Amino acid sequence: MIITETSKGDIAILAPDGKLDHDSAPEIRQNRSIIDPDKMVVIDLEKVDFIDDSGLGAIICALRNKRNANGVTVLSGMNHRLRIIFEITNIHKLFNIFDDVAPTIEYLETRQIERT
Amino acid sequence: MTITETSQIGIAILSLNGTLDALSAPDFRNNRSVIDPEKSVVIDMENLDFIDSSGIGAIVGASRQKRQPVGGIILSCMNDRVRKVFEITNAQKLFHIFDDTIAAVDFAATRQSARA
Amino acid sequence: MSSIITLTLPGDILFARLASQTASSIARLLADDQQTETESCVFAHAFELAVTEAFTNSVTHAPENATSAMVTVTFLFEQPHLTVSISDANEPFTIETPAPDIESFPENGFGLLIIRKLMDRVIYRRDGEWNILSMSKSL
Amino acid sequence: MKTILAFREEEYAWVHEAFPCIHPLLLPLCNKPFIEFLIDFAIIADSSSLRLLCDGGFDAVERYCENGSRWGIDLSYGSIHPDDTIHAMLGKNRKFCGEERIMIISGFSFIRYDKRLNYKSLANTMAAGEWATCPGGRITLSGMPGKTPAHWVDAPLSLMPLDGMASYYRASMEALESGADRYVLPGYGDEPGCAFGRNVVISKSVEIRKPVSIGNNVQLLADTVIGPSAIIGSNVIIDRKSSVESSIVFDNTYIGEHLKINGRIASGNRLNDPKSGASIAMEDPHLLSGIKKKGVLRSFPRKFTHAVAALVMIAVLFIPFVILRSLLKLRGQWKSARTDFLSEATGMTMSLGKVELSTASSLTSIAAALSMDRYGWLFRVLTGQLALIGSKPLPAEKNRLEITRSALSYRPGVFSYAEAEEWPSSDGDATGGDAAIVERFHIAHSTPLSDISLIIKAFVNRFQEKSIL
Amino acid sequence: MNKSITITLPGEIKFVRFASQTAASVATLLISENIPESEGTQFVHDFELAICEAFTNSVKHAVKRDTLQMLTITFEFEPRQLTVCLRDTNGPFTIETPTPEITDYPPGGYGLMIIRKVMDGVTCHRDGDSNILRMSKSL
Repeated sequence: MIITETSKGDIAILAPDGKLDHDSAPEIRQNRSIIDPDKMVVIDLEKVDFIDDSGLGAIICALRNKRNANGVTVLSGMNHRLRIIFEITNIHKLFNIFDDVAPTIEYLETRQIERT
Repeated sequence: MTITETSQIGIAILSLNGTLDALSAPDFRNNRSVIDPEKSVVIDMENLDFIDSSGIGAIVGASRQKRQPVGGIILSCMNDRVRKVFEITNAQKLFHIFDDTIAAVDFAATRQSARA
Repeated sequence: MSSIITLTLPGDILFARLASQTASSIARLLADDQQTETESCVFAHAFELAVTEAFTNSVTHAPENATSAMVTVTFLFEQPHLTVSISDANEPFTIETPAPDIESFPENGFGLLIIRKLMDRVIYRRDGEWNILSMSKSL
Repeated sequence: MKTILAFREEEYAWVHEAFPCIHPLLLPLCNKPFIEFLIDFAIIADSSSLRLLCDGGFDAVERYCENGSRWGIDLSYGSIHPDDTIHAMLGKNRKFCGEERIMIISGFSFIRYDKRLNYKSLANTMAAGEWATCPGGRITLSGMPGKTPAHWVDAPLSLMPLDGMASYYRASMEALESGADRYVLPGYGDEPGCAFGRNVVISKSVEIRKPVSIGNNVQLLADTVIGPSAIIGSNVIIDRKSSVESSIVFDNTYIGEHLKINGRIASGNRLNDPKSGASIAMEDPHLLSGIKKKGVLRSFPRKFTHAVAALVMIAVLFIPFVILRSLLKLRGQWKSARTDFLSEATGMTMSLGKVELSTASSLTSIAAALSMDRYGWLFRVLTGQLALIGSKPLPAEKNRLEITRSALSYRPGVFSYAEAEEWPSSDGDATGGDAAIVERFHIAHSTPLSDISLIIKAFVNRFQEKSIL
Repeated sequence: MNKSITITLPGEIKFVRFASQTAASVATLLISENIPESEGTQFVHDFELAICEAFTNSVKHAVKRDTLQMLTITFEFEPRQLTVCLRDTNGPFTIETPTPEITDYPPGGYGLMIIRKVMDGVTCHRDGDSNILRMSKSL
């Protein structure tokens, strides 16, 4: 699995491509922007075609690393398959989920202005 | 495996897509143009990514039913992987092999008119 | 017409992908003719994920020095049900574990929850010193 | 511009009898496979993509050339019929040719070119048609020529057919004598006319007379005379007082003592006379020499010294063996399986405990460094089934049984001469591979005393090699 | 790590693709980074082709019986070598079949020739009433 990382302002956008399972989960957990408690992160799941228990764990650990709720990790571009898994496990309640990266960035930018 | 059939200047062109093995060989053998001993057929193998001895057997068997054995079946756009299996079995000696389907059709047409 | 396919693998996470790929291709192969493309995709994905979770659980819960412990994955197809059972020699376990409480940001434990939701029937039984987790779904 | 290289199997059928285990297109000319000369010429004549056409299979050629990335060109393969005309070939490769000018080199022949001359402008501007021909070979240009250059520069070009041993010999000598200034030849040499490969060991009192080309892993022993006009392949040993002059020695060949090779082609165990085409096969598949009869291997003094040395090793290594073995057994890292090996008596096998030290850990590397995995075999030296140092024991497989019948000097040992020599250990078995050459040489030459020093060297080499793990 | 994987499946031509693809994904497990890419893909392609031929032969030569024949494929891992064995319950056969002349192209004759070409070592022996075809290749 390859993660392409871009950034917009100081918001980091991670786009994993492939399967997010036991082998690839560590790549998410050890990613700098995921570990940094103050970094605003968007995880674009558009190109993820498979996620399992350890993949979900890696994403939740991203949220756990953030100092407080507004170090928000936001998910976008989820395909139908992933959406079912998130709903089954109720994880969708923890995240702001958008269907595309652009609206996610706008949402974060508005949050940033509020916070400062 | 899926077979899409087109025809140009009276020559049938079968494009094979997928794998040609013992499982998919019957679809090829029962194709109308393959069975018709008068019909010259060009087999476009550009999208054929796997062949085994049953696949080669099917093509060789088909060419043997043609009235004009060597010219009856002409092969085009063979990739390296398929070519190697032909070479292992020496079956490439039985066919005219082109790297361009149009060239193969032109060759078949000239052979056909020469014979008619 | 019923067919049985068994796959015996070393209990090593390296083979998780192989187990789940096998499950997905068997599901797609057996279901092929009776379903539309999307239905057979969903059917195959359900088995791919269920087997990944079950296999990963077997591996992670294996005792430390059991380097050569094997895990067996058996597929039984009796029209229209496909049943996959994973058996390993670990300690007994139960599948009635409560769904992880989401507020505590759990980082694992979703496996059995996902299996129970994706599969129509999930049965756990103990046979001698073997755990057998059978999961089935119909077309 | 693009190039097509077209061959027909019957053009090089003679190579199969003369040099059985080499693909004709990979026949070494001087110190390079034949096909590379054609590829070099195509590149010099400004081609960046090449297509190889043949009516037979490519397998070994394709494994060697792959996609041409080694020469920075794009190389592809195709098949033709023996009776295809140039026009038919172009038709079958229309996608490859496109609208470009195409140079077609057909036939199994040697191209005489000079890399310093400008074939590029000539190739692009000459009118379509034949550029050079010889019986059985042709270079043709097709497609529209480019604009003619201001001044016309001529670059002589000719073809020589390779239709038998004699023409092959002449072509190789021509490539050697004109050397690196005309052709693109590998190997480095301090002076023109001398090309050496890697790991070439030249003993004192060896005389080298230019022009000479020597491959990799070659040993020239005392008082040998090499050249003039000598082409030596790789993995070759030329034994004492032998001379090789205007001759070609193929890879994996061992030239024995006191042999005069003049105007010959030596490969494996065959000595060919290119002029008359006669060929003599030596008795042992690898030896071009009069090897002493096998009796010497079993002579009492040799067996006695080996037994004594084995006893010493058993005593010295006993304590570490007992400790290490029990420790490793506890941790499941000491697995011993009875495996059948070829015994010295031809066609017979013996079963030895082959020890596998599985996972790499500090303990297993110490055990391997002290050759603990071969401790059990030391007792077989006492019973005479194994030598303390000899050939690497060969696992017994069906096709291996004939080998021992033909190879006179297979003497399985706890350590192998190749390990003593630190020879690159390709796990080649007794028939091929360079380790076999070293084993043959030492079995032919070593005395009981030299065996002792080689045993120590083998043990030390294994110690260094394993302990850095 | 010498480990092994076993698959038992019905000897039906319907499973030939599944068997070949499983062989390919098992072979891929051996490809580590330090193996050149072209050699790696060739290694995987060779196993896919070898198992496809072996499986097809076993199905084709099956004695027409009412009960379906079960085939067992076992993969044995060594650091740089993979060995695959196919066990079937057909009549005995030898792998030394003469290479058929291309002109009289018999349908089955080429399978073993291809296997011998793409694999390093091929042996076949009888074990009770079944054949074990053993093919291995190293990297």
